[in-house]
Amino acid sequence: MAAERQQGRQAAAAPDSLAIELRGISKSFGPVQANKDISIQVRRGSIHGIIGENGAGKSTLMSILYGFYRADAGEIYIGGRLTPIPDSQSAIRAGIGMVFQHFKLVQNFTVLENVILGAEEGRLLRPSLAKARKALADLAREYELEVDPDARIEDLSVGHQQRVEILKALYRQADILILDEPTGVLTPAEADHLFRILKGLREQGKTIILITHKLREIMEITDTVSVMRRGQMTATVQTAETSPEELAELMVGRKVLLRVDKAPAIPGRTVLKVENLRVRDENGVERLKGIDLTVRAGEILGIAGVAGNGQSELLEVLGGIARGAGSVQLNGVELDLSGKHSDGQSRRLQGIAHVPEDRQHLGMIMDFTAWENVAFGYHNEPEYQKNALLMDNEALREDTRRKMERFDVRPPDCTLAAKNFSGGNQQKLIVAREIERNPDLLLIGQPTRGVDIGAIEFIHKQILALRDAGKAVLLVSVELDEIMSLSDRIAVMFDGRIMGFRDPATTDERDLGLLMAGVDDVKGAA
Amino acid sequence: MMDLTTVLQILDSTIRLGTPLLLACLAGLFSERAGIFDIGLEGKMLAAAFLSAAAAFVTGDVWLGVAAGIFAALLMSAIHGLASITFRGNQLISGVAINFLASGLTVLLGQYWFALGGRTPSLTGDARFAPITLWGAEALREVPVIGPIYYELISGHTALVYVAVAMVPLSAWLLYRTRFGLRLRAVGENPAAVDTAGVSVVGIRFAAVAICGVLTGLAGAYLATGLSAGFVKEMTAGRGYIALAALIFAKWRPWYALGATMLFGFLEAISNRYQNIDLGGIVIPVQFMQALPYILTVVILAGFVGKATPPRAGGEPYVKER
Amino acid sequence: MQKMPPWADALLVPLLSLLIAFAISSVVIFAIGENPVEAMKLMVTGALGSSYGWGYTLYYATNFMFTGLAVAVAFHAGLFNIGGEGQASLGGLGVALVCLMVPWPHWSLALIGAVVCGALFGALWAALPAWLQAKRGSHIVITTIMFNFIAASLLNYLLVNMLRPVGSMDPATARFPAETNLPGLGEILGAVGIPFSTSTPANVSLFLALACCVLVWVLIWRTRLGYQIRAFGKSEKAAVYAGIRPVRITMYAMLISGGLAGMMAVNNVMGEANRLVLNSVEGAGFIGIAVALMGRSHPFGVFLAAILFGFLYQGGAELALWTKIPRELITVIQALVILFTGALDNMVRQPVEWLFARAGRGAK
Amino acid sequence: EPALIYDLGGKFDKSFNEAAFGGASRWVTETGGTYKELEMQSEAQREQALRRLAETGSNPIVMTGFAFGDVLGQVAPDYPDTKFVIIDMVVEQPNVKSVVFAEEQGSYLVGMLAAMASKTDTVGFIGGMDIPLIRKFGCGYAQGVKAVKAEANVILNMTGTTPAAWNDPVKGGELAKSQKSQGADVIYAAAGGTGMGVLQAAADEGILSIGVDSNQNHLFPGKVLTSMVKRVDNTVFDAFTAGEAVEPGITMADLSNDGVAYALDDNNAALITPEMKAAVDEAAAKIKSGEIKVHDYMTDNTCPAASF
Ligand SMILES: Nc1ncnc2c1ncn2[C@@H]1O[C@H](COP(=O)(O)OP(=O)(O)OP(=O)(O)O)[C@@H](O)[C@H]1O
Ligand SMILES: Nc1ncnc2c1ncn2[C@@H]1O[C@H](COP(=O)(O)OP(=O)(O)OP(=O)(O)O)[C@@H](O)[C@H]1O
Ligand SMILES: [Mg+2]
Ligand SMILES: [Mg+2]
Repeated sequence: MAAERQQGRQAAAAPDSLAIELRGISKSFGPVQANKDISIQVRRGSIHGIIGENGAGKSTLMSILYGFYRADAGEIYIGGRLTPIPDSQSAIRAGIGMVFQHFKLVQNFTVLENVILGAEEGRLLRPSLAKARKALADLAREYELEVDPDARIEDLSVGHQQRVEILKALYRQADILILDEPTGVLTPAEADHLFRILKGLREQGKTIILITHKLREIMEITDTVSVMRRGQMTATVQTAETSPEELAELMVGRKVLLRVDKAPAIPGRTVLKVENLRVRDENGVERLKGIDLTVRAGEILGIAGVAGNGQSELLEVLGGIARGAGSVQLNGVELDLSGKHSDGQSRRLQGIAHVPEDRQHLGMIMDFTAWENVAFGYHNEPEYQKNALLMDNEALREDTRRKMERFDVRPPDCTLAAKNFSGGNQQKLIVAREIERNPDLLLIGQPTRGVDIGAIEFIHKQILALRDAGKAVLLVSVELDEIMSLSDRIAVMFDGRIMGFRDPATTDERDLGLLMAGVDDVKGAA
Repeated sequence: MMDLTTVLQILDSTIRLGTPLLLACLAGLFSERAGIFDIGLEGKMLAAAFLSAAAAFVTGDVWLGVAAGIFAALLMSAIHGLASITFRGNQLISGVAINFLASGLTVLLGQYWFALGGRTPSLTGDARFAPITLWGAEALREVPVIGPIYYELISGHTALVYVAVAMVPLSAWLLYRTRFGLRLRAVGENPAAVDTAGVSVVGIRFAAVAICGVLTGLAGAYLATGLSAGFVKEMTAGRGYIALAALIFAKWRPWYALGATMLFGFLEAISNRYQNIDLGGIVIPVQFMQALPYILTVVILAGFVGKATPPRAGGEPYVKER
Repeated sequence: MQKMPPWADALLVPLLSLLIAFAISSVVIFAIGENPVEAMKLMVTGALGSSYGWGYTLYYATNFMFTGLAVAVAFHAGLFNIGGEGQASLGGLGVALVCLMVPWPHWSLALIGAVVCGALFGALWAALPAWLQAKRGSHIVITTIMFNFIAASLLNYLLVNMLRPVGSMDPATARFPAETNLPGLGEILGAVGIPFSTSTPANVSLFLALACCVLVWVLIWRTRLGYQIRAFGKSEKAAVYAGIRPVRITMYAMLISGGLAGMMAVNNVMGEANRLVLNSVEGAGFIGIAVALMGRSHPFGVFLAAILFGFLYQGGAELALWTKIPRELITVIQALVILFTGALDNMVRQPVEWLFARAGRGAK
Repeated sequence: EPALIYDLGGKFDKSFNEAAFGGASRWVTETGGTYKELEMQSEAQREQALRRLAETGSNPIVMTGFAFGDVLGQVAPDYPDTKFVIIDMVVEQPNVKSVVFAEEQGSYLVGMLAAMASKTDTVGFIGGMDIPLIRKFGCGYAQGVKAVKAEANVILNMTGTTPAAWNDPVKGGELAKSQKSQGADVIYAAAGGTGMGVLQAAADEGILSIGVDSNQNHLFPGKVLTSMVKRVDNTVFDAFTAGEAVEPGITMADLSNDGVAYALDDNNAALITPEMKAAVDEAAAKIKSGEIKVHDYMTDNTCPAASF
């Protein structure tokens, strides 16, 4: 096995060349064991990748290293010396810096204030600010990390905010830099820029730990890569000696299915017709800048793109959660996008079902029971009413039992609170609720995020079955594999626009990747 | 319409009545800027007023009274901190509980110690604050206009009034010019940022709650030993809530707090002095004047005039692990 | 899987909190030189030892049921309504107006009129804070506090300047006509042959309050509106996804909450005082918070907690009468109950959860 | 066993309610008896308090303050065997004794003293709750002032319109300071517990004050000109002594039966010159004889000497 091979070699390396060594780290959050007896070694001056599915425990492990969480058990060695890290202060002192998945910046402070926070010189601010201003200028020159030191964080783009986080770490003279999914929010160009910076840092002798889901990035920039699955470290390998296929297998625990078996689509009449759809967020920033698309009966339109390019907003405005401008027709009937009928209720009545991207916060109420969640959004349906006033809870429970059985939701107890089901089973419950309604149009976002392989196959089959029953499906996913294998047509979104449509049979990942980066092969730059 | 003496009289009264509001408002400012909502200002003030009067009476020394008042308010702050920081409870509920606790305990203990139905005996001599005549006030008194203003309005208040006014620049300096202030403001906006920067969120929040205790302690002590001479049941009479209103009115800023509390002090001074105000035909009832601070605050809250944004992490306990 | 069985959450934890609150109260009683056991005995006999005591206990409990339900309904919608005090006083205004202005032929009709009018006034007083919360994001806790004070000033003005009968010195309305006097609990029970003191203020409103407990239960757990209120209270974002309109639910929940608080006036203004006096609510709006917290926002819990607080109130009055312990002891107990069942809930809960977790592991 | 209920100002208001407490205490020391007492915390408790005492067999039940009038009218018929005594209000029931005072007469006398003691010819009056009863005090006072100095200025203020006005010393102090700035150098406080703030502020500001109900001269010796004493203590003492045999009906306590008086003791002896005393005593004699008629505001809600 690759894992054993690697471990043998690493143990032989001289201990002084190790920047970090973790031994037997375990951590539980209540009933969830996020890390189980994890050991890992990171060489000084290397870029070390960590990959793993959602919820595998990557962030937890790194947060323990940074002193944000305390491990239940285990030891941390920095530079070969046993270093207890009970809090972030100790981590900083040990030369560790971390850029979190969700940035830890004070929104209405300036860049400078954010940088000095916790690393001030003396009790007064003035000297600290002056010193930091100079230091930032130096760092900017050295690493191409320009930001306006007096800008407020809330006025900066995500990419710039990330620079501030890196600057924070460098200002504290971090030798070891941890980045948790830094590219999830970046455009490919920004990501390339980041990688240049990281390589520069490596040349300076700094050690970098990079968490990511993207195998391409791992292959491109890391020296070593560790794979986590379900709270455990499954392997550590040299990047040069592995392949994406091997990594995928290590991540998921078995061979990954590459394609879904599906019959060719038989598209019928146009179900959804979107013209010049525009959406602004609450800050007035335009998130959708004129979307045109159609989805026909019996077809799956897949929307690909880097997260944050407007896919969420598209689903939300079609699902009635957000308001927008432009024209959307369902079966030839104009939808109300900003008036009295632009809500989830009206959409459901019109025949749109919606599996949201964020199932825990949008799709269900964690404290509600399974049967209450099956009514969620459909609580006004006549079949769930006993009379004009009361709901028919018994009918609802019966219906839920049926759905749970059909979708193999485990445990099949409809009185259990949603939070007591695992992520995959929660998702099955939601998919059951929405698909069983037999909608004309299914909106489905990240259908298999954090869901195990078995459930992925099942959910994919259900989506295809709906398509084959002559319904229209709009699928949003950041997983290109999923998009490629399910869609009958692919639209790529970038910066609130659709860069182009592709036929999955004739396109490839490189082509889609360019579109996702905002580069159009045919027309040139967007 | 009004002559200078009347105006000065009302402004003088404004300063006296605005002072407890100012102290309490700054107290709330420190707490809420650190992300701890505090609707228990009223209770802390009340507890402080009681214990300061009791201690001042027993020892005969007003400064010992002030110390005791601060101690009482700190005790209440400790409960609030324990509930809302350590045990991550609901800060609003904790505040409500503190208000009731103070309201009940002051009378219970007061009755037990002094058997005067919850009030303390009247304070005399050194057991209460005497007005301070500022340097040169007597000499300047006869100078027209500035003389009376200096003598009546600026000079002749008790020590805590000057302490309260001095607290405004001090608070502004502390919040905006020091390391502690930076961290405190950050903790109210995004505690995770402070935590990951290697600073203890719990430590900063407790410090803020303690400052809040000291300031409400001063406010309560001023009520019992400066503004009046002894403790009377429920003597705060809603001032804690007015201070809270002033805090919103001031948008959580120290200098604005001075303005807001003095405005509300002015309204109280007016309604003390005039039962009804006749504005050329329209009679404004005193009850309207009394409700005006609350009405103004609702208007501000509604965001029709100068929207007030509270600290972002305010009211939320800082929870790392579920 | 579960951290703790539901019964522990619903019963054990509040009971423990209550126990701690009482233990500390006993220390306080002891500290002020009285005997806690004697005090407790006195409270029990005074509040529960006679039908007279029960009458007052139930009278107070009726008030607290209304305000407790009011707070509970708002809680379910994720809203903290501190405005029960103001809403109940406005309810009093509504009841007073309807009793004084309409020549009612019989108490039963007057009762209906008073219920409608009291609830309407209470709901109206909750409507503006609700609207500001829903539409403008103004924090409802602060606005309802402000509205309590505004209500006090408003009532003050009306009672002093408009409603006070000519020649009267106290700021109170005239007595309501005799036709509006509600039958007391003594009369009602007497009619069915149960002897009960007729000189207590407990009256037919008690049954109204009980009916409200049942109705609120049905509303919250059996109706679509209740479903939507609960969903909205758990997660506003998810509610929007489900097509539940935040503005509408906020308004409905607060109108119902304010209406319940306003209905309290049927008991104290119409049933007891027969006129509207200043500060007729006497803090019942705030006790509603303690009652709702204690009762875990469940109508049955609210019912039990209201009886408990009714007992505390009547017992406390007796204590003040027969001993040197001031009535404010009740305020202290109330504060401690709010503190331990509300703000310090985790302090009680965590050890219990830990014990259950250990027991669970031991069983395996 | 007799019982006593104090009004919202509280037992220790150093004024009206405390006078009643004084009477009860005197009765206890003289007879060795026991009595029950209750303090009102809010308007709404009055009825329960009355009923509870009646239920437990207290007799007679004495209550201080007009605010009990309405409730007593309801409760008294339910307990025909219990005797009730109400001070400051008339309740016409067969088992109720109502005691009212001629406050205008006492106020007239202290008004004369105030006018004589004033150097600025401006004197003040601070009332508690703005009700006819308190205006009666103010009106008598103003008449007394004008009787000595017809051109003197009388500043009249009321503390509030609700019972809270009986217990707001801070506001009392503020009003006193305001009256001082308007030139007043003697201020008469008829405001229950609020009066404490007035007396305190007057002492602080170096002007004179006049107490009310109880003899308040000792509170700030040498700073309180005199007190308008209402012998509430006697009323309570008499009622307690009579016990269940209290005579129902209306009793008027005035100068002639020493129901009201101005206070003279060691604490204010230096402030009252012999001439002042002579003038006042003469006026008192004339009032008793009917030669001087002090107008009672409550008879027609008007005042010849002041406008409210
Ligand atoms: N603060 C927390 N409290 C409770 N449970 C948590 C907490 N943080 C993480 N978890 C749980 O721990 C497990 C591991 O989470 P973690 O964030 O480390 O995963 P991850 O590998 O970083 O996933 P992702 O790729 O989605 O970022 C998950 O089941 C998660 O729900
Ligand atoms: N907040 C919680 N409260 C109670 N139980 C929980 C909670 N979160 C998770 N669990 C329990 O822990 C178990 C593991 O949950 P988790 O989400 O990590 O599952 P999983 O292994 O990721 O499964 P899946 O692949 O289906 O997502 C679940 O069976 C669930 O019952
Ligand atoms: Mg993560
Ligand atoms: Mg999972």
